[in-house]
Amino acid sequence: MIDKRVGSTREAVADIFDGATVMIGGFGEAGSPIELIHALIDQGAKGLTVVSNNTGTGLVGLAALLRAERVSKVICSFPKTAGSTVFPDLYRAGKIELELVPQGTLAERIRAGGAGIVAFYTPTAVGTPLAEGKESRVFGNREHVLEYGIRADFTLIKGCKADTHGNVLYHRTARNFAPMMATAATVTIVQAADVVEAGALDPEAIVTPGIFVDRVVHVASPALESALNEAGASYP
Amino acid sequence: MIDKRVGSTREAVADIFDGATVMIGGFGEAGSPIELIHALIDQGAKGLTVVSNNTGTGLVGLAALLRAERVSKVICSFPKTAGSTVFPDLYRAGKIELELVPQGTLAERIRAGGAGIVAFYTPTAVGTPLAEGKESRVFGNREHVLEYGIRADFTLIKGCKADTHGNVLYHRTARNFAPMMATAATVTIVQAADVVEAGALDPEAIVTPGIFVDRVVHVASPALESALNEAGASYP
Amino acid sequence: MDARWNRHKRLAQDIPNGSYVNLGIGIPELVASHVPEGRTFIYHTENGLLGMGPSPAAGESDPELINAGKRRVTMMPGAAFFDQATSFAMIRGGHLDLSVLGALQVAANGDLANWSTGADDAIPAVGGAMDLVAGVKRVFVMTTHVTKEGEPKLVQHCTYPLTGRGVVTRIYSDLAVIDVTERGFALVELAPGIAFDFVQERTCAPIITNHARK
Amino acid sequence: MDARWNRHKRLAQDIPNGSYVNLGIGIPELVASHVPEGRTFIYHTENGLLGMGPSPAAGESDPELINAGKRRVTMMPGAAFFDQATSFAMIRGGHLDLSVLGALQVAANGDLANWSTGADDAIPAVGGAMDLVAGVKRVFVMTTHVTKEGEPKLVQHCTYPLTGRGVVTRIYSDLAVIDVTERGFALVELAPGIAFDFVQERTCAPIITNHARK
Repeated sequence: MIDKRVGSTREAVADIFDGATVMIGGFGEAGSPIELIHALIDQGAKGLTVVSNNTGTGLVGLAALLRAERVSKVICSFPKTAGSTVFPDLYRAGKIELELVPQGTLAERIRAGGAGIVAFYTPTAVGTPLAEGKESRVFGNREHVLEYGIRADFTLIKGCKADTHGNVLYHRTARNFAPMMATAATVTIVQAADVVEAGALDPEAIVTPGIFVDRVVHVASPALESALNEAGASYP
Repeated sequence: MIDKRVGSTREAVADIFDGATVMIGGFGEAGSPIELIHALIDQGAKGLTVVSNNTGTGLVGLAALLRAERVSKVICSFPKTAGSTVFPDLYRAGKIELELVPQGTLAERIRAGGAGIVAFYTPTAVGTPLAEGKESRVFGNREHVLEYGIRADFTLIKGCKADTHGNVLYHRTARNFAPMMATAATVTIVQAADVVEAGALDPEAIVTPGIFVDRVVHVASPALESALNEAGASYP
Repeated sequence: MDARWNRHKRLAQDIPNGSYVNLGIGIPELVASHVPEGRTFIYHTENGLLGMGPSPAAGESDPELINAGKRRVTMMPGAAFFDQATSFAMIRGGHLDLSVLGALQVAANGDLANWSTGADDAIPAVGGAMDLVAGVKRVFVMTTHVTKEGEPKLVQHCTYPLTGRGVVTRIYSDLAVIDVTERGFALVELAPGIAFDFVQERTCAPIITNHARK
Repeated sequence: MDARWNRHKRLAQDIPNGSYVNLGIGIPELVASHVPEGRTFIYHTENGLLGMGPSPAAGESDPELINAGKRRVTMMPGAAFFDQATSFAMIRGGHLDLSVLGALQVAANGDLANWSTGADDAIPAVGGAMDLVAGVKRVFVMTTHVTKEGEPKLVQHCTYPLTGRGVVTRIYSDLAVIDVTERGFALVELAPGIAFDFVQERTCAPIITNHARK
């Protein structure tokens, strides 16, 4: 009998430690695991390195985690979405470190980390400031840059449906980074609006197989960043 | 209006040229696109390099292509399945070249070829004869070997369902190498038992998005290697 | 300038039927409104959707069906969702036929700068731009010919940080269509009512006019 | 030798509940018949299935639902299908808890040879063995202690081509359970009725007996 369910978001994130590297799914608000992020704010871990495509908007979710000054570094491709003020303010104040990575390289580095590929050569970013200081090499007359796999201690992602074995489905463009992030952390934590018994999902259609998932927590009606921001919410 | 259907397997493989590199899906008989392979035998192209996990059994499908002496080289992880006699005979007679690649490295090299990753470092095969002559490098106290992406001129794969845009679903363990091979060839040709209009497949469940597929041919009742071999069939 | 000519429409005419196209955030997105009669383009959005459709009707939007600009979109019949590794495999692996991007500067050698002015207080943010220019078969730039301040955007050498080296195929400005060739900028077409000298004066590199095109 | 002791059953006892396990083709597959009461193991087969079940009932087999040995299998509730890149991401990325493999030779330093005798007329074939030993957290070897010809399989140095260097965690033979430690082979347990000297005589490297295990 395998059952990866945990009773609450609080329980799910209880062991995230100071200084941990945490991958957080989402592209904009699509796929952002807001309830897990809020539980992490409550939990109090600090000095985190966060790997996420964006840095959140308004004063909720990822932006709220940054605003609480729990994050010392972000690894990110696009930290200045419209409506994003928390990160820019912290960055200009020198209170947060940024490792800027092209979006596709970020995705591939996370995938590599999860797949046991220590490093790879990509043509992306050659000749740009983001390749400066990196090892490069010419293959077939074209220059490539060496990029390294990334791994994390924890991954927080949002599925639309999960089963007790940890198999996960996503909703539309909420999928984005979650399938790779699920593979690249020591502990992968999924919040899902619907949690079903093993056997209820079509084995042909599963996006993240359960082997990559450690904990599943039921969040019946996940909040959306845009709705919270329109309501003027801030967390905590 | 986009419609990638072609009228016959013959038409689908008509432009495969002498000396082409051809990826062929399948793990054992599961996913082997027998009708496309037979059409390729009829078509007559020779001097082919075939990338496929196995080398076929009996005297049909992939084994028949080898037996017709159209293949000068195979890139393969396991060329000696039970019931495989054609490849061993050709190999011992020095009539075919073999590049033996560990199965996971083969999968990753094909994926890399399709994803624009020119090369990557993997721990697989370090210290074995399959790493001899390859560049290696230590990352984090562990030795890794540099492996290169593979690309092909053509890919032949078998889906269970495809739509007119080239989106493909597979049947169970027939999926195996097909999704990567679809990405790694200049021309990807899919045979499918069921071909439907665009819009009939669930966008969340598509395994191979149509961008990777060039031609779809309807093969209503695909043959299985085991059934053909039990019937004592040989091709042509 | 002839109001009937617009660069989005002009660009759309250069896209073959059945092309897989990624339209950059903002101005390039308008190309989707000018698809020539009888052609179908399939739109890719790098956050994980092939077969993107137009903006949703009022009340039918889904906050988790968005494009790379984080605006809500729809999907067309034949659409597929996928993760970021797959999405950028499409881009980096050369599967997309065309990327249409905006520009801060384009150099005569095809260098593109479109992600950062390099200003001290700027928040650096790159998204998928560097992946697109490195991987997509053809990169079209859609831009005004000069900045709001009147500074030329087509230059001999980019002064802003690069997005990619030698990546731009063709430029569609409000004044002209210009190819990037081995000999530098080459005129393809002037907007109606625009004189060549007017364009050359607003371009910081020579534009050749006798380039044989295929 | 006590017929009630068998190495499959013994090995199965060492697998924690909920483990993700890849059983090599042939003899290792028999472990699945000896799962201890109250435990569930999830079986991975590298050709693309997690949650593999036993052989199908007569008349219910699917030629495209097979395992890595190309034999027809079934699937359990919670199963998932995936492609080869994902399957080997599970393996290489360290997501599987255990791989059980056969062996031609195991050396005292954990080197494993199990894919080729290196004979001149052999058809080389490796499959996923090198990936499994490189990536899976623990590698158990299940083997007869000696070959049919009586040659020891546990040796000081492998003479056959290697599958991987220093990869074997523990060996389950018909005579004993033996760990691979920094000090070489270390006895964990003798099969009932088997004397230590009997095992040592059939092993081409010293077996220590005082190794403290966790």
